[in-house]
Parts: sequence; C-alpha cells; structure tokens
Amino acid sequence: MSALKLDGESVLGSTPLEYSFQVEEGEHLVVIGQNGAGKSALLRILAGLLPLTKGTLSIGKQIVDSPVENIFLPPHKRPTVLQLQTGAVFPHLNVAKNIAYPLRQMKTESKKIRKAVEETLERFQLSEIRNRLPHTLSGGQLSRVALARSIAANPRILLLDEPTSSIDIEASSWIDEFLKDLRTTLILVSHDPVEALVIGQRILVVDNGRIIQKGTPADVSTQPTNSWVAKFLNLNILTASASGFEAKIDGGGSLRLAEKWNERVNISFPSSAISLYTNTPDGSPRNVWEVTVKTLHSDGEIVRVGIEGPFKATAIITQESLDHLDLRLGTKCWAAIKANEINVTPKGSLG
Amino acid sequence: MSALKLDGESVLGSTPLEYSFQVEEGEHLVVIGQNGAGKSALLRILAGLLPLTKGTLSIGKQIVDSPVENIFLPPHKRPTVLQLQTGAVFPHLNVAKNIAYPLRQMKTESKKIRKAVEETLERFQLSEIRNRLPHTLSGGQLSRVALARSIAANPRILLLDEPTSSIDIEASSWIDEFLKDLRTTLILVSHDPVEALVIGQRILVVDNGRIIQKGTPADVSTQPTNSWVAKFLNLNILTASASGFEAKIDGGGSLRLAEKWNERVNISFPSSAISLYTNTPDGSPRNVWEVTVKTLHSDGEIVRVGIEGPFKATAIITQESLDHLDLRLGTKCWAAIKANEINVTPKGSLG
Amino acid sequence: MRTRKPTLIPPPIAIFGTFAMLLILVPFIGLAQRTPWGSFLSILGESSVRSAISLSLLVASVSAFICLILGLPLGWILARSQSLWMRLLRAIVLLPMVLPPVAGGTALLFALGRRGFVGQKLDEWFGITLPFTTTGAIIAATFVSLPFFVLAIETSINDLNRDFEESAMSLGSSPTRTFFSVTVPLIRTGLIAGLTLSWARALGEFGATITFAGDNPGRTRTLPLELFVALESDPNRAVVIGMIMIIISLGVLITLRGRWIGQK
Amino acid sequence: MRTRKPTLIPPPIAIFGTFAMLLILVPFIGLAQRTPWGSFLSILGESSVRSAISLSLLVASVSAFICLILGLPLGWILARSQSLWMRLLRAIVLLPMVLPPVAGGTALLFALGRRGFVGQKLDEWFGITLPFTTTGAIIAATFVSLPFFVLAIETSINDLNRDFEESAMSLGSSPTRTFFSVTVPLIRTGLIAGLTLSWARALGEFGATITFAGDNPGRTRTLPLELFVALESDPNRAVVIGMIMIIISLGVLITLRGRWIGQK
Amino acid sequence: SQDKTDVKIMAAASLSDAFLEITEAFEAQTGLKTSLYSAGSATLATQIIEGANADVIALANEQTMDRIVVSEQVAPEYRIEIFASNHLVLVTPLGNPASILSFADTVGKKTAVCAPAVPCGSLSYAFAEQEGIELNPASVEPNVRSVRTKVELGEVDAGLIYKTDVTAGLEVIEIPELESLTTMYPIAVINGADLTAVGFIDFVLSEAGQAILGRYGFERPYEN
Ligand SMILES: Nc1ncnc2c1ncn2[C@@H]1O[C@H](COP(=O)(O)OP(=O)(O)OP(=O)(O)O)[C@@H](O)[C@H]1O
Ligand SMILES: Nc1ncnc2c1ncn2[C@@H]1O[C@H](COP(=O)(O)OP(=O)(O)OP(=O)(O)O)[C@@H](O)[C@H]1O
Ligand SMILES: [Mg+2]
Ligand SMILES: [Mg+2]
Repeated sequence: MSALKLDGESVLGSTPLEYSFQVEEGEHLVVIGQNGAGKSALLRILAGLLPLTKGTLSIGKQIVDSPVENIFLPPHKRPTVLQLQTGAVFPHLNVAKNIAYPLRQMKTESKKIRKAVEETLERFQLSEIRNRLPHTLSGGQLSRVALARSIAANPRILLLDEPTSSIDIEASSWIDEFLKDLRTTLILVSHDPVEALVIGQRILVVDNGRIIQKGTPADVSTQPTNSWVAKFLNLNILTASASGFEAKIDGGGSLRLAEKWNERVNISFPSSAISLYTNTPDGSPRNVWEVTVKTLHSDGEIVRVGIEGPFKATAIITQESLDHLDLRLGTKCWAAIKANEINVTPKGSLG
Repeated sequence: MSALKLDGESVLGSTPLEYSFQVEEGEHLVVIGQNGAGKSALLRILAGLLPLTKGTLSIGKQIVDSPVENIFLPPHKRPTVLQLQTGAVFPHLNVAKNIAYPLRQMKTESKKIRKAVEETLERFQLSEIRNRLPHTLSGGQLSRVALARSIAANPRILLLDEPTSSIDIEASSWIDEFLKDLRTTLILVSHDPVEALVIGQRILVVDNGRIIQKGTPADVSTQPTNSWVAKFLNLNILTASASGFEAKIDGGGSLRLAEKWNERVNISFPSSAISLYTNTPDGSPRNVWEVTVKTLHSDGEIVRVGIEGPFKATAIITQESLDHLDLRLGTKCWAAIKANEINVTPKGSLG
Repeated sequence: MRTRKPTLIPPPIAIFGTFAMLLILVPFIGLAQRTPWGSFLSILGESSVRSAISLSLLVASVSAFICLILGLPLGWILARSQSLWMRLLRAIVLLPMVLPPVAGGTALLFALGRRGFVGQKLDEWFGITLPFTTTGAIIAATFVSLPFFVLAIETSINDLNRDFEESAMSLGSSPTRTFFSVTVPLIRTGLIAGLTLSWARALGEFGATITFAGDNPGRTRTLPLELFVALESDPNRAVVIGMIMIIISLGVLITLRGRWIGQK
Repeated sequence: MRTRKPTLIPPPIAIFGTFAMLLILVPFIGLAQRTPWGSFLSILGESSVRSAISLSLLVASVSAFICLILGLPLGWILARSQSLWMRLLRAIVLLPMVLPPVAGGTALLFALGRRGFVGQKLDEWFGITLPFTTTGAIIAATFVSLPFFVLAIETSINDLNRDFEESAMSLGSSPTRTFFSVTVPLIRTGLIAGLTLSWARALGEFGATITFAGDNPGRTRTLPLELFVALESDPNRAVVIGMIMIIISLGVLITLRGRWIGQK
Repeated sequence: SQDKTDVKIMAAASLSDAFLEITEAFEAQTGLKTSLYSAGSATLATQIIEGANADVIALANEQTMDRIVVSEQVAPEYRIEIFASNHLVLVTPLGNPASILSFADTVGKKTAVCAPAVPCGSLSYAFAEQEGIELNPASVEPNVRSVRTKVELGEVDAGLIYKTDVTAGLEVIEIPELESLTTMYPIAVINGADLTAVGFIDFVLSEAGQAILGRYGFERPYEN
C-alpha cells in the first residue's frame, strides 16, 4: 500500500493545477521543475494548506482530502510536516525553542524533548547559537534551523521545499546524505541536480501545474522529456563499501578513489565524466572496466549510452565519438573514469 | 584608482567583523564562505546599512564611512545598490512597478523608464506576470523580480546577496552569464561554485567575520587555504569563439564541443575532468592537447597540476596517478577532456 | 493570501468572541427597542438636526484628515526614534485619552482660549479666537482622537520588516521618499484602522467640544451636542438622535472600510 | 533589528510630527500652569481622592483585562472570517466609540438596567443588578474601550504573515494552540497597543460610567467622576484632580509600556 | 440589592456638596446609614426610570421631575416637596473687561447662556423676553457649569448662571429683576421606599436642613 496517493486538481490564483502520483512507504521522491512550475503548490496540497477542488488525496489508508465526499483533514491532523520555502522560523522563539516546537505539540515528555532538541542542535551545528533569536541569524543559519525543526518533528511524511538553497556547500552535502538515509517517506523540492539524484529514489518533473514525467533517476535521465530535464539530470549514483582507495560497489565491481575512505559511501559522478574506449586506455584515469552497451538514446548531437559491466551506469558522449568508436547495442568496450571525478560522501555518518 | 576600498571594523550583535580589500572599476568580486561567515554583513557595510565602528570605506575618491572623521554617507546617497538575501520585493507594488522603482528615484523620464522596464521584464522572462502582486508569485519568481529590479537600477556598484539561490538551473545559468558580462562593478555572494567561477574575476573567502583569502580564481583554486575552499573551487573557465563543434580559445588552442555553437562562448569544466597521459590516448575523449606541467600542489592524496599548453588550466589528479605518470615540473604530457564534460554558455546573448 | 478552505474558528475563540460581540451589540439592541421610530423621520427632517449631521460629518472628516497629516509623522518618530525621551513622549501622546473630555476641553481653553497662553497671542497677533468656531470644534475633536491614530501608526511601523525600507534606500530613495513610497503603503492596514478610530472618536466627541468650542447652532453644534441637549429635556428625541448617529456611522464605516479592506 | 546609525528624521516629518506633539502637549502645559500646586498634596491626601485613585486603577485594569479576554478572540474572528456579515460586525464593533459616552451609558441602562431586556432577566434569575456597582462601572468602561482593543488586534492579525501559522499547523499544532503559541506572540506589539489604548480609555471614562453605574463614593466614583463633581463646585480642585490623573497615567504608561517595548 | 444603607438618595450634581452635609447631619441625628448618588438631573431621571434602586430623589428642576412622575416611579402617597429655590445672576469675568453694568450692556457682547431646552436656559430666555432684549449668545450651553467655565476663563464677556454656582473667579452684576425668576428644587419619594425616606425629606425641609442649604446659597422656597 502506498504511503500517499494524489489524483486531483486545484487552482492557485488563475493557475490550474493537476497532479496524479503516489509515493511508497519510506520512498524518497524529489520534485523538480522550473520556477513557477507548481512544486510548492503540490506540497501545499499534500500538507492541507491548499485544498483540492476535484479528486482525492489519501495518506495511507485514509482519504484526507476529497471535495466530492466533503472530506478535508486539516493540516495539524495530517501525518505530514511541510517546511515552507521561506523556512518560517518562528521569530518569537529562540533556536532551541523553535526546534522543540513540534515536539511540544505531541505531548512528548519534556525530558525526551530536551534530549531530542539537544541531539538535533548538535547534528545541525546549532549548539552555539541555541539561545539566539531568529532576527540575529544569517540566512543560512535560518535555513538550518528550519530544517532542524522539520527533522525533529519526525513525521510519517516529510515535505521539504528547497531546504538547502541557502546552506553552504559543505553543510548541504552532508545534509543531503542525511536525508538520503532517512527512513521517513520524503518529498523534496530541489533545484540542485546533485541533491535530487543523491536523495531521489524517484523523480517527479512538474511543469505548468502538471506532472510531465515521473520515474527512477535512471529512467528519467536516459529518456528525459525535454532539454530542461536532460540538463538537470546528468549524474550516476552508486553505493559502495570503501576501504582505502578502493570502493567495492554494491552488486559487484569496484572503483578507485582519489582519497582514502574506510566506510560505507555514496559515490556519484557525471554521466559525461565516463569515457568509452575500444582498447584499454593508458593515462591518469585510474578506473577502467569492461562494459557492454545496453541502451543508446540520441538527442541530436549527444548520445546517452546505457552501459552494463559489474554495475550499471549512463555515459554521455558526442555523436561524433559514437561514430568514431562505432558503438552499437551489445558492443563490448572499456569505460574509464578518473578517480577525481568521483564524488564520495560517507553513508550514515554526518558532518 | 579602485572603485571601492574597505579597511575597517564593525560588529553585528556580538560577532566582530573586520574586512580589508578593494575592488577595481568594473571588476567582479565573488564573496564565498560558510553560513554565518559574515558575507551579508560585508555587503551591508558597503551599502551603508551597517556603519563601521573603525576604519574607512571609500567609494571611488569619496570617503563614505569613517567614524574617526565622523563621515557617514547614508545608503541612498551611495552609488551602490544592495539586493538583500531576502530579495525584499515590495509587497504593495506589482512586478513592473517594483522594477520601475529605482528608476523613479532617479527622476528618469517616464518614457525612458517604461522602455527600461519593458526590456528588463523581457530579459528576466517576467512579461507574463508583469501585473501580478508579489504575494501571488512563486519563490523563484520573486527572486527574479528582485534581481531584475537591482539590474534595472543600474548602479555604479552592484551588491548581490545570493541572488540565484532559488532560481531554477536553466535560468540561473543564463543569469550567471549575464552577470559575467555586466560591465558594472559587481560584488556577489554565492554558495554556487560554478556561479562563483563564471562570474568572479576575483574571489574573497570570508570566515568568522574576516577575509581569510583573496585572489584570482586560479590562485585561490591552486592554493586554497582550507579544504572548504578547495572543495568549492574545482573548475576551469575559458572564453572562446565557437564555430560548429570547435571552440577557438582566446589566446590560442581549441576545444571540441558536444554541441554546435556559432558565437562567442564561455567554457567551463571541472579541474578533475582533465585526464593526463604520457602518450596520446585513444577513446571517447575528443579533446587531447600537449601540455607542460607548470605547478604542482599536493594536498595529501590529491594533486593540483597547473598545466600550460595553448592555454592554461588546472588538472586535479590523485597522488597515485602522479606517481604512476611520474610527473614533475616541466614534464611534457597529454591532457584530455571529453567534449561532454565541457559546459558551454553563450557570451552576451541571453535566455 | 492564497485560496483555502474557510478558516475554521476554534470553539473557545468563537465563544469568547461571541460574548465580546454581545457586550457591544446588546446595548444597541436596547437602544433600538426604545427608539420611537414613529418620530424618527420627523426628527431627521428638522433643519437643526440636518445641519448637525452635516457639521458632524465635516468635523469628524476634517479632524481625521488632520490626524493623518500630523499623526503619521508623529507615529513614525515615536516608532523609530531610539532616544530615551521617546518613552516620555509616547506616554504623553496618550494623555488626551486619559483625561475625561470635559477636562481635556478645559485644558484646551487654558491654552488656546482667549486668555490662554497661546490663544492670547493668536488673538493679539492674528485676531484669531478659536472657541465658538467650527475650527475650535475641529481642534477639540482632533485633540481627543489624535492619540488613537498615532498609536495605530506607531504599532504598524514597529511591526514593519525593515528589509523593505532598507532596500528602498539602497535603491536610491531618500528617507522622505522611502517614507511615502514604501513605509506608508506597507502600513496601510494600520493607517486605515487609525483613520477609522479617529474618525469614529471625532464623530462621537462631546465633552471637549462643548467645553472648548461651546454650543453654537450651525457652527459647533454637532450631533452629540444636539443629543446631549435633548437628553436634558426630551429623552425620546435623544434616543432618535443616537439612532441617527449609529445609522450614519454604520453606513460610512461599512462602505468605506469594506472597500478599503476589500481592495487588499 | 540590527545595530545601525540612529535613524535620521527627515525634515518634513520632523516638522509635522513636532506640530502634532505640540497640539497634544500645549493644553497640558495650560493645565499645569493653572494648577494650584500649593493645594496639590492636601487634595492628594484626601481619603475620597485616594479611594477614587485606587478604584480608578482597579476599574481600568480589570476592564483592560476583560478587553484582552474578550477582544482578542473577537479581533481574530473579524480579521480571519471572510463572510460578508463580517463587514457589518466590523462596523458595529466601532459603535461604542461613535456614540457619546453618556448616550452609550443610556443604551447600557436600556439593556442591562433593572428594567432592561437583559438586566431584567439577570435580576429575576440570579438577583444580579449591575447599575450602581463596581461591576457596573467596569462594564461601562469595558463597553467604551473594547472597540480600540478589538481594532488593534484585528489590524495586527491582518498584517500577519500567514506562513508562521501555516507552519505551526503543519507541525501538528491545533488552531487553538497555534493561536496562543504563534499568533498571539507575533501580534505582541498590537496587543500591547490595544491594552494601552483600552486601559487609558477606561481610566478616563466618565459619561457611560456616571449614566450606567451612577456616582457612589468607593464603589463607582472613579477619578473622572470625582473630577466632575469638583468641576460643579470647585474648579481649582478639578484641575488638581486632572493633574493627578495625568501624573498617574504617565507613571503607569512610562513604566509598563517602556518595559514591554524595551523587551522586544 | 444587598447593600445595607437605610436611605439611598439621588441628588442633582449642583446639590451634591450641600446634600453631602445634609446626609451627614441626618446620619448623626438618626443613626441611620445613607448613601448619596449625584449626576445631572436628566441622568438621574433616566436612572430612576430604568429602575435604579433609590429611595429619595432631589432634582434641580421641576420639568425633569415631571418625567419621573409620568413614568410612575414616584410614590403617589407622598407629595413632591419643593425644598429650595434658586435664581439667575449675571456674571462677568474678574475685572469685568467688557464693562457690563446692566443686562442691556450685553447686547453686542459675547455672552453664554444655557440652552432653552434646559431650565436655566428657559429662565434666561424668559428674562430676556421680559426685558425686551433679543439674546444672541455666542454659545448656548447644555448646563450652568459650562456657562460658568466660559465666563471664568474670559471666553465670553458675560453669562447667566445660578446664584449658587457663583465662584470666586467671577464678578456678579446686581440685577434685582432677576431675583423674581426662580427655579424650584423638588424632592420626592420613590416607589417602594419605606418611611425612613419620608424622614429624610422631612429633615431636608426642617430648619437644620434648610440652614445647610442656605449656607450653600440656596433660598428657601416661596420665601418671596
Ligand atoms: N542582529 C544580530 N545580532 C547578533 N548577531 C548577528 C546579527 N545579525 C547577524 N548576526 C551574526 O553575524 C554573523 C554574520 O552574519 P551574516 O548574515 O553576514 O552571515 P552570512 O555570511 O551572510 O551567512 P549566510 O551564508 O548564512 O547568509 C552570523 O554569525 C550571524 O549569526
Ligand atoms: N496566490 C496566488 N495567486 C495567483 N497565482 C499564484 C498564487 N500563488 C502562486 N501562484 C502561481 O502559481 C504557480 C505555481 O507556484 P509555485 O509556488 O507552486 O511554484 P514553484 O514550482 O514552487 O516555483 P519556485 O521554484 O519558483 O518556487 C506560479 O506560476 C505562481 O505564480
Ligand atoms: Mg516554490
Ligand atoms: Mg547571508
């Protein structure tokens, strides 16, 4: 049974909205799309801040919004927490109290609240500013507080609207890792491709108040509906166990890393970073493996090549290279990638 | 003579701030640093929203803030326009009127204002929503309006605080291009490495209310003061004239592109995307050129290699590769990069 | 803001809110019950009542306008100035509310009357005497209603996000222009509330007016004065005049405030 | 907000603001000039004056408190409810300001007096009569000061960014809890303004009190009533009582409001 | 209501000082407890008509008492007594800046009188008619007090007020003709009051009561 299922319509001002999709329990769905596409509107519908005008929204087994049946469960009764795009950190509460806020609503014991707040402060590097009021914080600090508060709330379904857009790269990369490993059902709006691919188990592309594409990152990136989506998704993501310079890919194969790691890691590299060779290459690329061409999607001048060796990946090469290498479905060749092109982030650990 | 020169101190709450730097006429300076580092505070000082407690700030020949001399030029008299991190689009004015606002202050003829507004609306793809009030706009649309307004103001010195953080990737990439080509003196705060390197002629790294590094992107990226900076800057940027699949780099050399272009373009690629070979490689990388190793900076396990051929670039390879290839200062070798790794954006044209 | 399900009123809020509404409404129901509606039209038709109506509207409206012109700057200063003196000024501004209007009217006479320390000079230098003139009635009404307006403005400005004004200034707008082009439009709600309060207060003003401006038919005899004299002699007539005041103000408030708020 | 150069007051604003301040201040200077300071302390020492002072403070404070309890919900409803009826209710809320207080007191008698359509039942069923009691004085004061409070609240809530309340609800807070934990703290400035206005108005309340609650030393004779009695017989004494009222309210307003605003 | 006073007296505001003394004397003599309420005559009348719980009411004019009678609040078994009278005087500010020596001198000067609808006003207008002078006042005030304030502060050059309202801040112009135009102060027992109320009225009419009233400037009724 799905965690959440929406098939309905609404309207924002004069913009008609129409969505149909579902999310599985524990699944991480990333919503992408241009400015004004209707991403925030979608989250508002799910959270109960924007009622449907038609259709049905169910969370778990329960119908929570259905104009025909005259059902509308208000926001505070839904098992969702929506972090608005503006963050909406309460101006009258200090950092620690903002984080404690959702816990207070649940009648959690105050001891447990204190502990949870402490942990969250620690995790989001907010301990030093725990007693500061929001108007004394920087933009990025505010975003961290907002996210910390949403995480502390620990809802069944977490709805995040561009939570890392003003957070610095170092913090946002571990935050992305953290979100990736979260077992909560998560729907995240993002403008950052890396974030989308690290976190998203499925991608929803929204345009003009409608869903124009949905699928796994691999599906969406090998067959993007339009150039905007194509540009957005240009990454391969793998999980692996690293020891020293070597990462053993889950499911088989291994990759050489630029730095030593000794833990479970996430590995990402641009599709365009994979080079294909007909004979074993010699040079700085430390990683060379044998692959078979499984899919070929040409988009005018560039070609997305689905390759399978010990693990699956997508390579993006030019039409010219394709012709030169004479690749066809089933062709065996060598894939190479430089260790430095591989972005490694630890899995599970934070900061 | 410099366009702006700051050597002073101030304080925000209990955070002491101390900055010393200058910007040349027409120069583009990008300010980077972690959340709460003091980037926004720096811009506020320059704009006159946060007075100095010590030292001097001069713009052109004029001292605009000097507590000792009891000089303080208020914000509206300074030739600066600061776009706050929140955007601060006026809620009571529609999109077009927001953009016209700064022009109205300058007693520009209303005909000229209308024309400038029209152009700006067009350029920022806001024509369709020109009559909408801010509360009916999406987050990204608001950011666009804020930026459009700052650009329309056309000040001598433009101060932008994370202007593209909620703008979608397609739009932010042409906006970056647009800003890059702007002849106005520009100081920009950004968390986006690509943006920083596309726009920044010089980089200022701020930490803890102080400037910890300043220099050209090349300088800063070859010798980053800390790992945060190193991670941030990992790009090569070149300008070129493209015709068909070939881009003739200004100053010499050429690169093969993945798509056809027929105009002046900006070219960027990650330093880690450059592979080095001791003999000519054969494979999908379309671009291979001969280079000499000019600098070598090792950072434990990775090495930044300054290479010079027809043009200069930085390559990032592993220590292991370095040992394997036996590279030293002066070594001649081959550099290769896949056409797909090269990010091309038109120079001058927009949208 | 955005379209949404009509706000549900939480029960405790609904209960207390209704109670508050009743506290205000019930006395007016009492008044309506006792109104001799038969004589309503004939009293409304009297020329003295007609002239009192138009004088009342004139005095209340001019006084609200003066509140706007004088109170807006004062509210801004009180909200923005950080000097310690402001604490004293902020309290002084409220004094006209604290003093019963008759006493306020006496104070006005002490200052602006023919023998008052300012009125004397006005008389000597310009030949102006304020008591017994419509100007005097307007001054009395303004004196008692200015505090509401100033406090409404001060509150709104205090709550204002400074980002907008700072942006405006950075965009080249002088403090004065920023005030008019950004601050004032952004405190629109508070401004309307202030205008409404001061207009309503000025309309109902009696004590200070009778004391300072006296009761001169056509010049200072507003509806409350007409009502008061009637209360002394003919209570039924007083009730009708009260109803006239209520109907007029409901009409004005519903039309104007509805429109203002509706535009939002 | 952030540290910054003290705000410079633009000249036109300073000029008009000063003028407004003078309009308020000058009459009080007039009053102070005429005050027989020699008899000030002896009048202040009178037991009747003392009891009027404490009664006044009691009535004004209790009435401000009732405004808080009743007006806060009503202000919320008026700001949030989108029904067309609200336009009418919004105008009705202001009526107690429009009607001169004496007329308002009469309306209160019509409704809550022993013969009033509500007062009758109160008397029959519970044996409660309100006129001539301190409770009656409090009701009269509340009736006239509630509009200020409600309008201040309504305005603040109207200006509130809904994001915070929406977030609170999404974080699991019920509408009632959201109201108390988010809405109320965020409209703090407006709330304080409303309390100040209604306290000040209640302190100065005379007309409705004397009409509805009568004048009874110790029970309903507040300072304004004491002042009124003095006005009939001994104007100098009246001036002194006026000064006492001014000094008391300045003291209270400077201390409390200064503290409230200072905490911000 | 549950208050323990024996006699609840309502008296017009202009009587309040005199009645305070009278009630004290009454309490001293009888040992009964009284309580005194004062307000404008019209306000008191409204309060009584709306059911105020009082025993005795003393007003500053007969017209207002008529309203109470019409509403049948006065105990019919007892007479309404007239306990004092008062008459108008012409007053000017100290120093008499407009040099007014007679009523005729007020013509063309700034004057203040009570509104014709209230007793002091009807007396004033009656007097003016008697003297053949057309009143053209700067202000027609709703009560004596506000006429007095305007004269005291010099806003007007002269005004007609009750003799009992004269203060040290005024100059009185002697006009004998005014003394014949008097206003009467009625006192009555309210429905439901017991005999102590009658006792109080008797005290007011007694020598002791009249002496106190005399000290406050009131005249005995029908003296002339
Ligand atoms: N009013 C204030 N009172 C106290 N401290 C403040 C105040 N405003 C800002 N600060 C602190 O000053 C420091 C610098 O803030 P600033 O806004 O310049 O950061 P920033 O570099 O822009 O960060 P970000 O990337 O998050 O926007 C931060 O540590 C912040 O918490
Ligand atoms: N109150 C409103 N009235 C009219 N139109 C509105 C209103 N609110 C939003 N819109 C419009 O609805 C569309 C969807 O808005 P939404 O906020 O969902 O966009 P988004 O996908 O989140 O964009 P962004 O990336 O810029 O945040 C936009 O075109 C926006 O202009
Ligand atoms: Mg959005
Ligand atoms: Mg910042």
